Amino acid sequence: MIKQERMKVVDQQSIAKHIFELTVEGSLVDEMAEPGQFVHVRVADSFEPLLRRPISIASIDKESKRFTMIYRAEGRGTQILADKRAGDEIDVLGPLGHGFPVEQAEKKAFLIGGGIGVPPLYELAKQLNSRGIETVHILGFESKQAIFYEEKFKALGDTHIATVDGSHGTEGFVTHILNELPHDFDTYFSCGPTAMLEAVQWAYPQKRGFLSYEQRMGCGIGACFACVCRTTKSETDYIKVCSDGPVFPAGVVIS
Amino acid sequence: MIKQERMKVVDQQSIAKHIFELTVEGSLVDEMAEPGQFVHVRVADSFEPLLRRPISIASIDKESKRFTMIYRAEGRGTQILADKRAGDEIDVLGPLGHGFPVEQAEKKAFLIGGGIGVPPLYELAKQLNSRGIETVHILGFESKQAIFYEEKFKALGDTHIATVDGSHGTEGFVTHILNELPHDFDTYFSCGPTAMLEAVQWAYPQKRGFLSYEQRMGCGIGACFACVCRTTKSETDYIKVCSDGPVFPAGVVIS
Amino acid sequence: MIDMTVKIPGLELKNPIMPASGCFGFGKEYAQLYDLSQLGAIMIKATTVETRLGNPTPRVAETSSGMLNAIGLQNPGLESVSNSELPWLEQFDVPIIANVAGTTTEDYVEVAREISKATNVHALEINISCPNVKKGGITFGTDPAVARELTRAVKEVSSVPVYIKLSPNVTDIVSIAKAVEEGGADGITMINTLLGMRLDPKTGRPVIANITGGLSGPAIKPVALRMVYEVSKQTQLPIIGMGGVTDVDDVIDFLSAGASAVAVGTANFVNPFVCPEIIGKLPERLHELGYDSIQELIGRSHRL
Amino acid sequence: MIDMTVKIPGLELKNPIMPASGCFGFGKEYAQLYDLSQLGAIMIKATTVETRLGNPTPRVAETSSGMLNAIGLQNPGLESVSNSELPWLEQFDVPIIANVAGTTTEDYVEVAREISKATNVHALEINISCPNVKKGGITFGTDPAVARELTRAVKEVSSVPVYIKLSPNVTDIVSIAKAVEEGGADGITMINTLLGMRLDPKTGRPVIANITGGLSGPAIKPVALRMVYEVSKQTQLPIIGMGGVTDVDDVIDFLSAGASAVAVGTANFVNPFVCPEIIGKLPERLHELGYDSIQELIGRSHRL
Ligand SMILES: Cc1cc2nc3c(=O)[nH]c(=O)nc-3n(C[C@H](O)[C@H](O)[C@H](O)COP(=O)(O)OP(=O)(O)OC[C@H]3O[C@@H](n4cnc5c(N)ncnc54)[C@H](O)[C@@H]3O)c2cc1C
Ligand SMILES: Cc1cc2nc3c(=O)[nH]c(=O)nc-3n(C[C@H](O)[C@H](O)[C@H](O)COP(=O)(O)OP(=O)(O)OC[C@H]3O[C@@H](n4cnc5c(N)ncnc54)[C@H](O)[C@@H]3O)c2cc1C
Ligand SMILES: Cc1cc2nc3c(=O)[nH]c(=O)nc-3n(C[C@H](O)[C@H](O)[C@H](O)COP(=O)(O)O)c2cc1C
Ligand SMILES: Cc1cc2nc3c(=O)[nH]c(=O)nc-3n(C[C@H](O)[C@H](O)[C@H](O)COP(=O)(O)O)c2cc1C
Ligand code: FES
Ligand code: FES
Repeated sequence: MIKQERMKVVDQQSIAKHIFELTVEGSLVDEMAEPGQFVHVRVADSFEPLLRRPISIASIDKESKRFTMIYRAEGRGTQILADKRAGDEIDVLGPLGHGFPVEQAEKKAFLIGGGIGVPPLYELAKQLNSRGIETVHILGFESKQAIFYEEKFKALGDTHIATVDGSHGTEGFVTHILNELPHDFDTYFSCGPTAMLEAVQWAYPQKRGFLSYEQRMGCGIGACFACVCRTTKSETDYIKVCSDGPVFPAGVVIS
Repeated sequence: MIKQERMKVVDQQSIAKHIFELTVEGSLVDEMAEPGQFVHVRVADSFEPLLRRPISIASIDKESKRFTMIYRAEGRGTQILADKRAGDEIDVLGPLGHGFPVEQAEKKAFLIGGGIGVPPLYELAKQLNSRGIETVHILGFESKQAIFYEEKFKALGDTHIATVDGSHGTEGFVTHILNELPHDFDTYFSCGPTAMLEAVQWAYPQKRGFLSYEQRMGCGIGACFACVCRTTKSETDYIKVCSDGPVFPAGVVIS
Repeated sequence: MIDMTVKIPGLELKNPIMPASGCFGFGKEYAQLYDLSQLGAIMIKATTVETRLGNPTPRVAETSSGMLNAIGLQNPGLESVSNSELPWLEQFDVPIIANVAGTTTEDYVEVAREISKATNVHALEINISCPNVKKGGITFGTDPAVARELTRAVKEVSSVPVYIKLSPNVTDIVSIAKAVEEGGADGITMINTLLGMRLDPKTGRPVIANITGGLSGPAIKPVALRMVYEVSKQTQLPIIGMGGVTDVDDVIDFLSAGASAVAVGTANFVNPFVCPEIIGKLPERLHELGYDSIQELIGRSHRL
Repeated sequence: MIDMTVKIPGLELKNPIMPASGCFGFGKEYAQLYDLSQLGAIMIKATTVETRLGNPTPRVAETSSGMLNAIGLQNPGLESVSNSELPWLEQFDVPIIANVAGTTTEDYVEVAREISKATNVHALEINISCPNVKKGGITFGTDPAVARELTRAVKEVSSVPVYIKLSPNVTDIVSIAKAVEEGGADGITMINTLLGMRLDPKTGRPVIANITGGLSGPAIKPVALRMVYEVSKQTQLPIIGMGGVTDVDDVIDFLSAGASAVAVGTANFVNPFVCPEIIGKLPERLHELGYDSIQELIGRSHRL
């Protein structure tokens, strides 16, 4: 069920250039299930900034009723978020949307992420591993300074890193790595910039894949029609990223 | 000279019902001179709330480069101000306006204040006392819970308190006390609600008096014409409370 | 006991609070969060004759204390609204105000005729003011004569009272209000969004794909309040006021200015529970202010 | 080196930044804070034939990300401005844009004729859009024909180029812009404030003594930007843009939308150093964006 809760900030860390890891606690965590779902965060009690910010759930700890978000503090709202300290409260609406269908993977899955699309793949990797699925992580970042969670992913499976400037791992995009890897997986899951999602679908036309999309949002729950995309189904068909997604099977969304 | 400075919060205390005492530090204090001057405070870096809040200088400590404001946290801006803690910074513009002319008092002065008009009288009392002027303080508050600085004023001279609900001191308004006191002073200084200023002028038509006025402000420095009052001088004469005042001789301002 | 009820043409409201059109879909999403029967009414998303896909994305952008939207009247079309959305809403004890949009008078007439037959539709809100459609919409709301004729045409076919939703993007909103009054409108809803724009300073490109969008939220409240005040002073029509309402005191302001009821739009996105929260706080706030009923408060600013 | 200069009729600006009329008095107060010669220009407070006392107080009220004002054109009158304020400003190396207001065409003509003779007045800004005066002012700005004739009359007597300041409280701002273009205007300044209102929820009374006031500040920026974009697309006149500018990226936005220079109003109250701060930041920001001059940036949103 979707809840709105003033959650307690437990920890906030700067983990890479402009990247923060924020852990909060509250009973809303009881409602969380699928990796790839997101929350809609109100960063201040003021109406400036007005809108909530959609942030993916990066990892869930049901026992301690905590979950973690990883975000880039770039614009006005996320910068305010980055000022929160342990003990502060933030207003969280969630969990929202439909996440990655972990039950679709059979033996081995590719998890392909770019930049701030990487965070939801971490909870996904954890859940897949606990189901006995082997995960391979192909992660793209701007530069060495922007990389986060490399060790954490490595602990869960093979991890390949690409950086645009070549300062760490393969130089270029995740697709450069994909070209080198055997297609020995049954399912892929991907989250990142739209161009990356396009490239990944292009690379594996025969595979079962699931992609997480981004759109500017208003309500975050399906009521305002801000976040729609057309689909391949028909001329008049469309989906809402916030409530029908953000995760969709490959080949469905026209982005 | 008027300066704009991000000043450091040294201390914030709740000293009466909804009343806070805020001490800040910075080199802007070097510019402060007259009691009755005020500062224009920006309570947040956001543009919501947009405008600065005018707050009187309640006491000045040149040596430690600190000054104190006493304010009622009632509306949106002052409530945000009340959340500031030692170590935070606030944006202060000041000192602004013209204060009480301490040199006009000869031997004995009445200081008559109401509610949040009381704070500037404290620095005034200190300065008058240090010039060897005897000060009598007649202070009005809503109720016992709203009283502040009673002991501090007592330490500087005779102090009479009125409360509207009679929960402490004389029941009623400061004018009830004034009616009982001998007119054995040469100069009075007053700050408080407009109705009180009117009543005080009415009570002492023959005395030299100086009154501090309030008006809604835009710029706080004399440029926007938000805070004008007409004067008794002519049909077309007017003053600006922020830059010509807030303190004016009795009989000048039409409020 | 504080009397929270409001009676205006077609609507016996248990309280004066309702979500504004386009900010609440057809109720399904918010029904996951709370019981919609608490609401005074629901203004559903604009309905057009045909299914509409609306504008390309991005469709929303944030501004200081506000947001721009250019959804472009996306909706499943008259048939689907009549056969599926409205029947679904019947499970709640809440009157529906159907928002009607179109490109031609015939469009409006067709939607109004059909949708007003639904049992739970107690009033129509004729959206002559949507800034996000290229044809029709906007001119209907800016020319008094055109607005009057459209009102007449819709009144002729509607089975329920007709409220006209005014655009704030006009020189003289009172003249439009008077025109729709002449045309036979039963009430007015106001205001729709102000036409605005945001650019990306990095690229110079408009953030909204449609270039311009409608500005809503707290930023526009002063304009909305002024217009409600003017129109309520100069016409006899009941007004459902809106524009930047986020809390109970905003509702007090709109009622004081002359609105009989108040709609909440953008604030639903910030706090999805805003409508029931305001409804919960209203009786106590009225009591504090010394009023026993909503009715007493309506238009008090004109009586001072 | 980034070329910060802008050349528009009558004005050779060292940079495109100037304080907006009414938010900077006649410069004296801000001159205590910094050297006014840094500014691109100064738009001084509206000047009328006679001394004006303006409206009763309260004259300002805060709103979400904005403020309302109803100063009401208070100013010392033409004689005093000509004999005392303008000569005092001569000590600074900065062109003055004199804001001209009035109630009748004759008023405008008289002020324009006289004030345009001052050596440091390089342009006039004809305020046909002040929402806070009861007669005259507002209608001049809302009727294209009236605006055109006023422009003609003022052009005839002015010794310097004439900019007309447009009101945003109109259905079709482009039609007004085109009308003043026909009337011979040398440029446009826009926007003035949006008409708004605030009530005290405790009492239901308007906070502003004048009941309504003009809304300014960040809240109105989306509306201002949209209007500048539209007018710059449909007329040839240079535009000095304004409305909610608070930082360097706001300036970038207005230039991108088609303004040749940018005025800063309300933000001076929030940060009295805002103009020199923006001027300081502009060259670096231009450099970051890959531009060598202000000129290149102007209107880039239309060229995408
Ligand atoms: C389903 C979903 C999950 C996301 N998960 C993450 C995550 O885990 N970590 C992370 O860093 N980012 C994530 N994002 C992107 C994140 O929402 C934006 O980076 C953030 O909203 C930008 O806010 P701001 O205050 O920094 O920027 P501003 O420029 O102040 O934002 C202005 C407005 O634009 C919206 N906006 C700006 N950029 C984006 C964007 N890329 N996507 C959607 N809206 C945007 C904001 O929400 C806001 O409404 C996610 C987006 C979506 C849709
Ligand atoms: C020269 C001067 C000195 C002052 N000194 C003090 C002081 O020492 N201590 C103190 O508690 N108060 C003082 N005040 C009053 C103080 O400025 C207001 O209480 C405060 O601005 C209210 O802000 P808010 O955020 O609580 O209210 P809001 O309702 O959020 O204020 C909205 C707007 O109205 C203005 N406003 C509201 N009330 C007043 C008022 N009474 N006077 C002027 N503007 C107002 C605010 O500045 C703001 O622009 C002084 C006022 C003036 C003019
Ligand atoms: C995302 C969005 C969609 C809207 N869609 C409609 C609509 O379909 N029909 C309509 O009449 N008004 C529509 N509006 C306008 C609102 O109903 C309301 O008039 C306006 O937003 C002002 O109120 P607010 O400030 O409370 O949002 C929409 C507003 C928003 C923000
Ligand atoms: C207090 C105040 C006084 C103003 N006085 C005038 C004026 O005398 N003449 C005029 O043309 N505009 C006047 N304006 C309008 C501004 O020049 C400007 O057009 C408007 O405020 C929008 O810009 P901003 O959002 O940067 O303030 C005034 C604005 C304010 C806030
Ligand atoms: S954000 Fe409102 S429908 Fe998706
Ligand atoms: S507040 Fe601007 S002149 Fe006094």
